[in-house]
Amino acid sequence: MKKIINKPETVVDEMCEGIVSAFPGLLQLDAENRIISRKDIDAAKVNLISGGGSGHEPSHAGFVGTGMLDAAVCGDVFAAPSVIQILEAIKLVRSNKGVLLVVKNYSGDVMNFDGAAEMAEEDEDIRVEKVYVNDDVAVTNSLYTVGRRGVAGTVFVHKIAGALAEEGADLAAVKAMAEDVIANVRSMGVALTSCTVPAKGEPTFDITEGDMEFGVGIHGEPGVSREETVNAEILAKRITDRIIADIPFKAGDEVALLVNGLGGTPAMELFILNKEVQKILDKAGIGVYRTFVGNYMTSLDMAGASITLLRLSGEMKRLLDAPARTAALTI
Amino acid sequence: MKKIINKPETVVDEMCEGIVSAFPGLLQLDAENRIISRKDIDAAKVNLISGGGSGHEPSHAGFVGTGMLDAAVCGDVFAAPSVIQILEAIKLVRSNKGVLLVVKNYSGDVMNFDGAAEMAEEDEDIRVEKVYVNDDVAVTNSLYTVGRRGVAGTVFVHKIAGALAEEGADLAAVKAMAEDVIANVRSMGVALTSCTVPAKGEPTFDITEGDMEFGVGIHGEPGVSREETVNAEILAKRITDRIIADIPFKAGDEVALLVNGLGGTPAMELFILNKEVQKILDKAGIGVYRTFVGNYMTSLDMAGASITLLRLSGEMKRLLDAPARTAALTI
Amino acid sequence: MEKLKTTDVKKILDVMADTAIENEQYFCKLDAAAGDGDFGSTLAKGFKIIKENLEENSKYDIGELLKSSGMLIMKSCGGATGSLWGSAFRSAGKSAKGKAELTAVECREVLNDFCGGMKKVGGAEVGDKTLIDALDPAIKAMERSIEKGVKDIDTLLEEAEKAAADGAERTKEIIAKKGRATYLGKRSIGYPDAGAVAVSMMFKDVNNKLFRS
Amino acid sequence: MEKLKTTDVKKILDVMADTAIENEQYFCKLDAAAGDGDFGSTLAKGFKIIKENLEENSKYDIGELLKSSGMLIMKSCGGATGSLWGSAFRSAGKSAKGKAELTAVECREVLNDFCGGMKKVGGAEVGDKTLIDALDPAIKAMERSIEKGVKDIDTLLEEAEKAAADGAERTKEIIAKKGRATYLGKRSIGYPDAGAVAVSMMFKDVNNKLFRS
Ligand SMILES: Nc1ncnc2c1ncn2[C@@H]1O[C@H](COP(=O)(O)OP(=O)(O)O)[C@@H](O)[C@H]1O
Ligand SMILES: Nc1ncnc2c1ncn2[C@@H]1O[C@H](COP(=O)(O)OP(=O)(O)O)[C@@H](O)[C@H]1O
Ligand SMILES: [Mg+2]
Ligand SMILES: [Mg+2]
Ligand SMILES: [Mg+2]
Ligand SMILES: [Mg+2]
Repeated sequence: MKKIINKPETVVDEMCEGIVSAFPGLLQLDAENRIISRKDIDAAKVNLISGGGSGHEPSHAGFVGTGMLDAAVCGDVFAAPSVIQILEAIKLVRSNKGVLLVVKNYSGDVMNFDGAAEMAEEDEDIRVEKVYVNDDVAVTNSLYTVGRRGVAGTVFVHKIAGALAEEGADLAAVKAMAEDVIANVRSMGVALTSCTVPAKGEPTFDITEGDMEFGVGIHGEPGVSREETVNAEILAKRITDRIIADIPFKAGDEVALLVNGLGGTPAMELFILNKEVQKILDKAGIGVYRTFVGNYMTSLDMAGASITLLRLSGEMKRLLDAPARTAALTI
Repeated sequence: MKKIINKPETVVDEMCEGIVSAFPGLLQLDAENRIISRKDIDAAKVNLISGGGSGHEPSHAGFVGTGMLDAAVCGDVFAAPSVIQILEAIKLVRSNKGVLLVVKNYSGDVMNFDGAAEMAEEDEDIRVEKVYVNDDVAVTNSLYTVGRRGVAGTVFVHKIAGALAEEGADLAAVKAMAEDVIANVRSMGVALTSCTVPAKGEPTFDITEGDMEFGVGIHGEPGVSREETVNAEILAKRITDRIIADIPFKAGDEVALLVNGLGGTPAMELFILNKEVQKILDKAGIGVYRTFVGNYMTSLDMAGASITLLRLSGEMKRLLDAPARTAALTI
Repeated sequence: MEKLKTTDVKKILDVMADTAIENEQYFCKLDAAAGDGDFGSTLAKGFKIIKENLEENSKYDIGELLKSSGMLIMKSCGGATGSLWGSAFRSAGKSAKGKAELTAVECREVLNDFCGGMKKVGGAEVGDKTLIDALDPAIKAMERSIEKGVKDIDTLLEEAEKAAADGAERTKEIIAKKGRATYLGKRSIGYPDAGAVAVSMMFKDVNNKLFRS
Repeated sequence: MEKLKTTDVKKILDVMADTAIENEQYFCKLDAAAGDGDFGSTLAKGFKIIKENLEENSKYDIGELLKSSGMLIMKSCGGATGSLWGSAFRSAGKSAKGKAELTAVECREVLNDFCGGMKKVGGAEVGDKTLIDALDPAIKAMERSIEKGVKDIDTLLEEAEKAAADGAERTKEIIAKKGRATYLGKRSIGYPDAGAVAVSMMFKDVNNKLFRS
């Protein structure tokens, strides 16, 4: 394992410090509960909290700031934060208008966010709503009872619901918008290498030079199939076709596109992948309203990428373009 | 080699397309000469051109836009662009106020940019000035006759000189500001792994699990020494001390800090490194005015990082904070 | 043994903690095969804190002891594990509220509520390839023994251990329907569930170190 | 051979191109040892285009042929190589301006101006661990032969080849003072300079394929 860290046990705490010390004017840290929040918490607007396991940086702390999240709660690497951590975050950003939790749909995350929401409502009398992001089209097995998992599409929920909250909308409206985004966003990823969890010290899965994990998650869990590596054009086609078929996206739709790096893949490759995706969408008559290319939802040092499409309404376009001032995204 | 590409021969052309197609409102492409430029070229201001070998993305095309560069010229992977490419870029952004070339100090880059500047002045009658960025403190060998090389500090030149040009300053003033930044910026990097040049298909250098290349360049050229890997704290200390000693930076100085990833290192590690650097600067009484953490000047998929410090004047602070709208940096 | 005193429960928790701590890497490896490889770390983290707490708080009754263990897990552990085991311990704590000792029957009840706490939060049933596949059969086995008139806890736990081991072994053959292994679909076949193995090993270690000597 | 005609120069360029193209990977590897590993690719890219151009343009004299080769390199190749070889060919083109054939003496002059073009742009001298270390001694060797009265180009090139090979070999032992290998300091010792090896191999291949049969 080659990592710039001090020791595996403290990576999350030190990373939290590192994020906040880079943006001292914007962010503050509750170190005990690993909560990174806006310095200027506004109790007069709906406040958004997200979080989950660490290792997905810049998600979610990188999206805390004006027009996106109000707080991010950081779990251990790939493990949802605890009920108590989340509860403390809810208390921290409590607002007269209520709090919205943006949860990626994984058992661990759902259980802990639900538990915290329950306690916040019962014990603290805070209005809390939750949305569960489930944009990954990879897994379609019918045996599968917990629903799709949440991946890079989550960032669009932060951006669009966050912008609406910033404008002063009420909790019901912000939640409805978040759910609208969730209903219209789809993603899928591919890994060329495994990530290495610091505590484990070696790759989560073995993979040979000629293979890739297709439909991989963001926690180093293997994908839905192991396939031979293909070139960027074929890869883009395989992923994008699957995403397009899912909603389905249709000719005439306008979308936001996110070509997301999983941590170890450099910008050059993401831009090449973007070129291929744009070609496919163009051919399908799907208009790209705005494109994002970069590391938004990573899986530690994994080489690989995911593609996300969000079908946009007019209102969503407006909110996507609204100002945002965060560590990882400024608009 | 595991890369999301089509074929090694076309990576740069396809990447250029991929960048411009992601930002169609902001950027335009001269595909033949691999020039990425602002769509709204303004012949009434000093225009800035940078460029160099590809493989350093988002440098330099990612910094083309309002308040930074006006054009970026993309060479092959790790090879400076040709004289003719650069000449075409100069002609493209020609301006009444003149053109400034921001060149990283490498033999190949210097020769080609110089050659192009000469031709532009002689054959095209365009006023051209050049600055050579040489921020890397790694190599101090006295035998070394070509001067330091230019690395991540180049981004600060783009930002600060670009902001001044955007305000309408004249060529002499913009060049003087760029040189002022160059005189006050210092960097150094470390690699945990080699990068893999697509055309070569295998790592440029071999390196074992326990070793790192200290003082590495951004082209996969080996560093000044091979050392045992150390933890983030010691690594930060070793690099930062060397940078501080160089100008030297002193207690009371205010700096901009860039903790730069080399391509394969995820944000988590960069933030941990940042935490350590901040501690060291704090102890040395050096104030950090603004921090940047992320992939700004990469070396393909190399795992590793560099640290850059820029000693700021009041004017530089103002220009650093001035608006910028580019693919990779928005302020 | 016919009854468990508070000190016995403490010893049991201590052995469970050792199982979790000593097998951290092993449990991670099992989770990595079909999940994300962090189960061992989270479990060890929680039980380390429980273990520390055991020494500090000697005045608790069994109910408080279990409840406070649940609170500690809920605070320090995230992931599915934090929620599941936190809820389990808190349910068990409610079940043993105010008690300074447990009969064999009460022992099964507490364990049943422990399992109930997990089911409530996680919604898993037998066959979903989770730790329920080890825990539920173990409790059923205890129940059958009690119905046969068994009163000593040693025998009960002996039966529980066997059933848990069988249950854990059987998770190899099924497709996950809860937890991260779900996303693998059929690819989860062939690997046992990490949580079920951990439960089974805890029964074994408790018996070996506390009851079988 | 006492004179080189335009067609001979074309053949020489063609062989040089083959050397560059066939050894792309090898030259990259040499550059990787102390530089950044792209020398082979850039050189091959440039010479591929020169080679294509050879077929297309049959009406050039030697000067135009060399100059247009330089322009092609300058347009298509970047890196140190694009600038150095572009400048070299353009200087050589000036030197051979208007000529349809070259004597042995003119041949050395053209090569000397080729080398001068590189020196002008790159500023390197013998001992800096660059291709000058192969090229300069080769030209000196030709000069010595001419002083001794040698008139045939075969012998001249024979001497040049030997001197270039020795020069390239000697680059192993010196620390780079120009080019990317500079940054390695003492670590550049032990590896020959990629550019010098390429020059030396070009002499050898030209002799083997065109003069030594
Ligand atoms: N919904 C559930 N109900 C019961 N047990 C579960 C559930 N989901 C997961 N588990 C158990 O938890 C174990 C994984 O725990 P952990 O690694 O902490 O989860 P995650 O990494 O998904 O957050 C699994 O091996 C399984 O035994
Ligand atoms: N200033 C110089 N003068 C002469 N030759 C040089 C100079 N710099 C580099 N070279 C030669 O060029 C070769 C490297 O070329 P190339 O790989 O294209 O350069 P880079 O990658 O640095 O742009 C070296 O092996 C050396 O022979
Ligand atoms: Mg987990
Ligand atoms: Mg190069
Ligand atoms: Mg897990
Ligand atoms: Mg080179």
